[in-house]
Amino acid sequence: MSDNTKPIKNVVIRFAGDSGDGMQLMGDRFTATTAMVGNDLGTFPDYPAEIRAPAGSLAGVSAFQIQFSSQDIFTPGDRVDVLVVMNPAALKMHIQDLRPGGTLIANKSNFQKKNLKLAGYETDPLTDDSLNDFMVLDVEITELVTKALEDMKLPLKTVERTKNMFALGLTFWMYGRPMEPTIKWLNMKFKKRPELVEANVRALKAGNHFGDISEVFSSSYTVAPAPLAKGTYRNITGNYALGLGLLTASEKSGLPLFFGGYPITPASEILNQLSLYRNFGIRTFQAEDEIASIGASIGAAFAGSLAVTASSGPGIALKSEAMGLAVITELPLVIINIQRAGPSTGLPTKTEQADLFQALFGRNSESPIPVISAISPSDCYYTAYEACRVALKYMTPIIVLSDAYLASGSEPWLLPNLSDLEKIEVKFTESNGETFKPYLRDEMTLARPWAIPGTPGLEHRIGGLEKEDGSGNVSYDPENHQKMIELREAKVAGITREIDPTELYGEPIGDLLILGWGSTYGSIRTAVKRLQDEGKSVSHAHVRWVNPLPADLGEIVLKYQKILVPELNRGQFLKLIRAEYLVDAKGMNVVRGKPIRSYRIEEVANEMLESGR
Amino acid sequence: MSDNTKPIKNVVIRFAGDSGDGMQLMGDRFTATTAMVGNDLGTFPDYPAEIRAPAGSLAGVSAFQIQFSSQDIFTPGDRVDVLVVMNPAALKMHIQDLRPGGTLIANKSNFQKKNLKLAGYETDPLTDDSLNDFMVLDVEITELVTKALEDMKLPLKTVERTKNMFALGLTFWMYGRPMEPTIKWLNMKFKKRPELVEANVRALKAGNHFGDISEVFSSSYTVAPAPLAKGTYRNITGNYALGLGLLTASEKSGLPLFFGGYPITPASEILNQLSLYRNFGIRTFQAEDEIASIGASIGAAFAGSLAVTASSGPGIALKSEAMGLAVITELPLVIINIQRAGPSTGLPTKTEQADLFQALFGRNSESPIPVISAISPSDCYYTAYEACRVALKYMTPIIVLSDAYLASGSEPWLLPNLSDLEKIEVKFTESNGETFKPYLRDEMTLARPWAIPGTPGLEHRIGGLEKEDGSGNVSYDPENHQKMIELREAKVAGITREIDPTELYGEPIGDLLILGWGSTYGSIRTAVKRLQDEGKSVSHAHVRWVNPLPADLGEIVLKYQKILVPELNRGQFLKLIRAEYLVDAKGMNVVRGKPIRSYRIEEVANEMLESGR
Amino acid sequence: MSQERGQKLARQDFISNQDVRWCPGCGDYSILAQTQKSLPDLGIPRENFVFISGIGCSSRFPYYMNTYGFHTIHGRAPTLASGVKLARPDLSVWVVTGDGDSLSIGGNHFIHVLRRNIDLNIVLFNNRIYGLTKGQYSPTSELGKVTKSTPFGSLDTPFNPPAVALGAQATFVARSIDRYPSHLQKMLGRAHGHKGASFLEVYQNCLIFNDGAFRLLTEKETKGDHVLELENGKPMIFGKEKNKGIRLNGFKPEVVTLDGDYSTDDLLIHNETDKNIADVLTNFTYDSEFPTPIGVLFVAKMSTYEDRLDEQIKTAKEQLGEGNLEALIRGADTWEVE
Amino acid sequence: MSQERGQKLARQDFISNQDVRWCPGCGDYSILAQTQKSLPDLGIPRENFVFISGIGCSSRFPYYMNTYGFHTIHGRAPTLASGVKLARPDLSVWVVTGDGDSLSIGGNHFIHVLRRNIDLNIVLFNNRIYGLTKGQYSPTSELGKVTKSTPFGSLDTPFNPPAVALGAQATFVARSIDRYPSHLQKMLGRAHGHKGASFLEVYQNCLIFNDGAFRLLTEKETKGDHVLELENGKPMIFGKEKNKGIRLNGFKPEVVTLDGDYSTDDLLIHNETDKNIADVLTNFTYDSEFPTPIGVLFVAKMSTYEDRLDEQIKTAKEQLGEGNLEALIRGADTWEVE
Ligand SMILES: Cc1ncc(C[n+]2csc(CCOP(=O)(O)OP(=O)(O)O)c2C)c(N)n1
Ligand SMILES: Cc1ncc(C[n+]2csc(CCOP(=O)(O)OP(=O)(O)O)c2C)c(N)n1
Ligand code: SF4
Ligand code: SF4
Ligand SMILES: [Mg+2]
Ligand SMILES: [Mg+2]
Repeated sequence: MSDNTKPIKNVVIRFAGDSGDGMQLMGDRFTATTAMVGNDLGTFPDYPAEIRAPAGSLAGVSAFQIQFSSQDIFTPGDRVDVLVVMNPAALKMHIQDLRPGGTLIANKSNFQKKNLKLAGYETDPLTDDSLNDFMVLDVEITELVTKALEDMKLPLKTVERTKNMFALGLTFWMYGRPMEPTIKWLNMKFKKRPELVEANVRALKAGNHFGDISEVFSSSYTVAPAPLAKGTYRNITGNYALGLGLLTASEKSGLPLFFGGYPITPASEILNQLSLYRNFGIRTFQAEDEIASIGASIGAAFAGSLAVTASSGPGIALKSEAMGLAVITELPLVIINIQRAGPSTGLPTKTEQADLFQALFGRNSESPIPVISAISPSDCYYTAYEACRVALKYMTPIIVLSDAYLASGSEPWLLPNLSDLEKIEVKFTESNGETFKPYLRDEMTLARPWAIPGTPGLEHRIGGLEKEDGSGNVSYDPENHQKMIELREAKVAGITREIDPTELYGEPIGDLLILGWGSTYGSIRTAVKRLQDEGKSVSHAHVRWVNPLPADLGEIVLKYQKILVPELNRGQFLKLIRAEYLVDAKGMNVVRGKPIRSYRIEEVANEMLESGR
Repeated sequence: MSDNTKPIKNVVIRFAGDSGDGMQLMGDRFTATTAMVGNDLGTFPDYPAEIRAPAGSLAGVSAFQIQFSSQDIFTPGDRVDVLVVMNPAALKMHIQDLRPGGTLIANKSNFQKKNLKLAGYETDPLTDDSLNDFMVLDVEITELVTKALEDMKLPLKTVERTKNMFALGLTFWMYGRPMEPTIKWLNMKFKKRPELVEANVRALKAGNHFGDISEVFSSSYTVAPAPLAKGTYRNITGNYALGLGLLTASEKSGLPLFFGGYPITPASEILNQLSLYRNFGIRTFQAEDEIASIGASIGAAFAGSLAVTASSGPGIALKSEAMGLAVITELPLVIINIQRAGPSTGLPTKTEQADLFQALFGRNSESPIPVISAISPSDCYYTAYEACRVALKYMTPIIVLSDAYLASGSEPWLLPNLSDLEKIEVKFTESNGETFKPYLRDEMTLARPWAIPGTPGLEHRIGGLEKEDGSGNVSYDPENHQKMIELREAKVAGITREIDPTELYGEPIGDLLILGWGSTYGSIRTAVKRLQDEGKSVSHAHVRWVNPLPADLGEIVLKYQKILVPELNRGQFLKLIRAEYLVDAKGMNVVRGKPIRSYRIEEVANEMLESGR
Repeated sequence: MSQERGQKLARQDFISNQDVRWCPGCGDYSILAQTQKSLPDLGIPRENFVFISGIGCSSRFPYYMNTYGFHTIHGRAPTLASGVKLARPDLSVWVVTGDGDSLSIGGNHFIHVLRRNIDLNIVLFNNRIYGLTKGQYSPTSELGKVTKSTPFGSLDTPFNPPAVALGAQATFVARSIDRYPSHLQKMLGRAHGHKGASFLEVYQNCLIFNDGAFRLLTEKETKGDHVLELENGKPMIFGKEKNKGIRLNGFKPEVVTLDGDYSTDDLLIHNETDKNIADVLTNFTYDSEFPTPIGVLFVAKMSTYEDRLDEQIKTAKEQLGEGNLEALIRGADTWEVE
Repeated sequence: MSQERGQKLARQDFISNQDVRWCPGCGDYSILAQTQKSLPDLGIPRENFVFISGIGCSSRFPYYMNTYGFHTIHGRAPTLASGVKLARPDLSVWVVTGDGDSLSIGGNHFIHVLRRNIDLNIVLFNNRIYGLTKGQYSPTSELGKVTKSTPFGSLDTPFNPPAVALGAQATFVARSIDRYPSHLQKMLGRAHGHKGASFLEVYQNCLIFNDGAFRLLTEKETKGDHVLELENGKPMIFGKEKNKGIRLNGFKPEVVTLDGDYSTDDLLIHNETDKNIADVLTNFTYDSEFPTPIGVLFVAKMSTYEDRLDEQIKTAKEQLGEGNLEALIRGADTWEVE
């Protein structure tokens, strides 16, 4: 390793290559190592909708981005400092995100005619001066690994597959990262194939040495550990955290978890993950479709399970009729929507926050359901837990909103202390000898009793027809209908009492409030931090609960001259805020299938601050 | 007929009895006669969800209300002047709507112990003084018809079935209505069963004579013809008008009508009606479910039909995924929702306007669909026609909102002059030899071309994945996605150019604006008329288009001190108005499964006018 | 499962306090009565019964049963019932559904629940019409049926419910008729007794919208010649005078008269467990020249989904140990910040 | 229908300008190629072909065909195709679907479209896995299948697609294999030739998530003994050395060797129109001891839904006269206001 190293605060690297090039794996390894050296970090994979599009094609490009820092950070970053591309298609798809002056590392071996043509290049960009804005390092990676493994007599394909390790070794060198964890991991992964361990380790080291000996880099960099809170950390993605949150709620409530699912990107992983937990007694059920999966979940809830179903927008649409049934029967049910870009099938692997209105209003008639959103990958854990807790306490279906970005993005997570989590108390009703009234309510929460089949003396019938208050018998009485509609509404509105006071980042009075919900948290926080550093009077408020809204939000929004609501949709939360508080909030509405970029938020905020009113 | 008759402006009668008592038929006949004597009128049937609940039970009560007038009226009325009840259950269910001093006609023969008990009466209300507020006329109808038909030797059941004709004859007498039309109709209906004609005519006349000879009524009344516009009229219900509107659009556009349906109350009648029109070449298709019915309709639209699908709230929920497909493929499709009270199965035969948000937002992601609502039974005709016209002109799915009240309510309808209807021009694209671009747009409407299978040279593929602007090829490009989302939004927003300036009933500036949409039109208009008569500064604006909103609405709402938005939901339109125009409009939110009562609107309006600000 | 509390239950115990709201004379009344009569004999505590229905006249059924009940949404009863049974395999779960509910909108759930062989008892009230929506044709209505939505006659070939069920790998298929009370009770008992998904089709008369749909099977004069009551191990005899039978001619079934030419020995012997016989019997539809078979058409032994699931959980716990949440949350790669 | 414009079409005419995006080596490529090769022979102008699919790897198919196409939503292709065909019976409408698309979420539409006998050609790419969502088990995966969503093995008995189809009154049921190009072409032609709903199951290899699912049928060494190629009117012979056959023992099929004991004459003769033979053949699944039949399992003559609809419209016009809108709007009861 060169001893000419410079300290640096913050780096964004993106790896991009063919789906077959192992970019996700490379990203994972870089992330694991980065976490271990104590940086704060955020990651975001970006893969194509096709399983494995033809090699070298634009459609087949897969990418992984990581930001790491010696400071507290909130996103995988917007503008890329270092872009590693394994072929021309990857260059074509990603070069526009590399900041001027940024470093481009390209696998020159793959820039032959055929691949250039597949990517739509007429001339070789590595030689035609079109990349003058960047620091370009073109490396014959294929040749270099071939040489490194020459004596091993491995099949060509196997040799080719080690290219990502070479690139990884090179980036490790650039930031002074240790190779040992990766070597250890390779030994585990290929336990039964020592020749693959050997090949990959050699490639890794070759890349690392290449950094050292090549003249191109005048220096490597160090990114010091970030001042994170004390404790044990792991790196975690949003979907995985969500699964753990559900499992935790099951353990803490003592209720068996029933998960009714049907595969759909980007929610499938939750089904995949939970089905691994058979030894926890988890019952996952891959149903014939989304309707069956929510139907089975409602049935399981009726029977006394902690019932959960998950999907993405189009699948949630299919569940909407059954959600109404859960509303009127007032059963606890957690409905998770990992949002993706639409409309219709849309861009199934891309992110968006545009199912907010669907969550709030996507059912016939007045069907109030509480809606909670996760704000970061690790927050998915707490959001899932909180959703279970509230659903059980209030006897209500609840919707959890996450999205493709949170689902596969990752960040370091300070492991929770399970005993610190708020308790979940569940009591099934038992007979007191009197006629059972399934719609008598708890005075505070307005929850109805949970009386599960198998309990003697509580035999009763529920269903989708309007119920008489108290008895739960079918009722067509006009006044009763009005009353029940208001009761269901009041029950959900009462959940405000579960919501912590809104945290304000910045002064409680000021020129501009940037107000967000869900996954834009990191981008907004990054932007606001920078704006505040520049001395601007800007604050950030972020809600996790979209329904009900926090009780204090109405007062907060009135304290600022202007309000900006950035969202990955066309202004849905914005409309709520305007209707609720009659404030002339402005939207920033980005629907590019990608997380919102914090520098764009800065730009818009600055424009608003400058423009008179 | 007594010659002691008094003129009177306005009457509301309600007939109520067992489902088996023929109340709907009686209502129909009264309506037909009333129409022919030239009154303006409005009717509203109210029947139970059960097909035929046990005789005498509360659940089995069926009712029919009619308001008729020598003036222009807009609803079937709120407070009942004359209530005819055939049994105790009917009395129990409806007495609270009879105005103090109103007339109650009861079939005393049915007030025996058993029926009283079924209705939950401990003592006989006809004799226990509990009806002192009303003018009670108890008639032994069963005995009277038995006597009238004595010599015919008919089975008891047949005799019993003529009770409604007796009651009809009596009410005819009260308002000096002719019996001939009914006699003619009976002759037609029972062409092959002369003994039934005879029996019913006798019962009708017996009732009529009873009015004449009994001492109870000191006088009968006349309601003079209303000053309606010149022309030919018929009486029509909303659902039937809707069917005719669709058929008219098919004829005027020259496109074959394809209707994909699945039965559901209160939308089934549209399927039933259109399937009668085989000789018009109409293709109705009763699919296996709502998803299949919209799927088939989208297919038919792709193939060049005028495609329509209809359902009610729960069925619309099931269609929501496919609606997204219609949005992204930009095919013309008319989606009709005859709203009913919810949530879930709710009160399936009762009315509500609570699917507005479902119509606007009940899909994943940003899926803008124009929404038009019908404001009266006869307006359903024009609304259906307009929806077809706009869907075809803009190449877009469109949602038509009606509801259970409009569906089965009726009013006189001035027959349309077909040549006055706005033209529908449809042009299928043909090949010009160049590569066909299915997403090139018309500059004004932003509509894409309609290129139907079977056209040489236009072979192309569409689908649910995001499309490239112009070519329509699948595109994952972030900027293209943003652009397409904005284009789809702009296309729908552009439909404002099809909307007539908002008609204001009252002064354009004032203390209070009552703003409504859809089926509340009549109730609001009635209330506002009375308020204006009292000299109050109140105006009425009513929108048919909910998306987009009329371009002039923003200016209108600013001209009033206060705004009241009455709706049969918990404030959905209200929320839109508040978000859109930032005005502190107030809601009046009635969810009783019945039309809103105009006197309640008056009360709320007066409260608002009186309260300071 | 056995009766856990003292005294034996009676029919009365299964009658709920809700007024029954079917049309007077509807066939549903009999099915309700037979069910209420049968349940006490099953030896299961009342609180362990759950009746789950979709939407339709027939689907109002749970309201009238004094057990746990769920009147769900159109077509989806099998999904809710699956959830109940998978969560609580100890309960006796019944699905009550109509021909529209189960075979039109609910067709997919119907075939999937059969395929999975979840231990539910599915009772389909087949009146060959949509009752609750006032008389449109259903997927079991005969071709050319004139109804509210098909004034010129329907255009689709009907489903044959047992054929659909067998095509979907059903392990128990039976049929009965509303007007055959003791047969119906027997079949309800058989359905319950079968471990796995049981499918019982009950012909039911809707006297308002499709009166007499099964007249031939219920009227005194015709029923003898039109009903074939199956009994396992017995030859297939029917007829007013018990003088007709079913014989196989190669693959082809035919109706023969037991005169000189044919005797009982020539007749096909019913074997409930023979899939081929079941296939033959399903082709005897009400609209065909054959008598309509009632009784158990087919039954097969097969483990249930919920047992396989329980087994899998047990094995996982044995092999991996009871799940440890703390360890799982830690995962493999952690680091400390001091 | 016949070629309306001058020159005969060629395979090239059916290749669209879109890059094919399946995994290199996916069985879908062959099905695409065989389809593009078969269509020119059908004598239909290119603009009259419509390919409609759901969602899945297989459902990307229409993008690659230079015809009209519609890539719809998951499971719903049969519904859109029904709408197209009912609106325009002159078009040749094809449904392309996967095992998940058609038999999981789309199961209900699948059985209903078969029952109605709308003249569609349904080609089901059965790879016994969910490809596009990255490897969960499907309703055709074998019991105990280890996949992403069933790490301890799946718990459900699979559907047998031809059995489901026959249970739903299908009038044409056939099977082929991605790796049998000429057989596949022949079957595509037969499916097209059948007037009514045709169901063609094509075994397709997903080399990423379920590689070798049909290995026994496609590998040189094994395929002879494991594939039974059906030919109408011919005895059921198979085997590497063409020395095995299927014989019926009463109702029960058995595999026999054509040595001294049995000769060709003892074998079952395939008769496409015999429903009983079809029932027997559907029980020969890939997971059973029998060879897998490919070819046309069953075909029946039956009028189509759209023909019945057209007929009904024609009759209504004849009997009631062409509809008169003005008269209809007037109705029976009108009155004048002067
Ligand atoms: C999603 C949805 N679609 C349609 C309906 C309307 N609907 C209620 S019952 C029914 C059909 C009932 O027929 P069947 O299952 O045969 O029951 P039956 O009334 O004949 O007993 C329909 C279409 C509904 N309630 N929900
Ligand atoms: C409503 C909905 N649910 C789920 C999905 C996710 N999904 C896409 S394809 C697929 C399964 C595809 O399997 P199959 O039909 O066998 O096709 P293959 O990819 O194997 O060809 C699923 C579940 C979706 N797109 N839409
Ligand atoms: S409509 Fe028919 S099925 Fe429904 S309750 Fe009445 S008779 Fe029974
Ligand atoms: S995942 Fe499987 S089915 Fe899909 S394209 Fe790849 S090989 Fe084919
Ligand atoms: Mg039915
Ligand atoms: Mg598949």
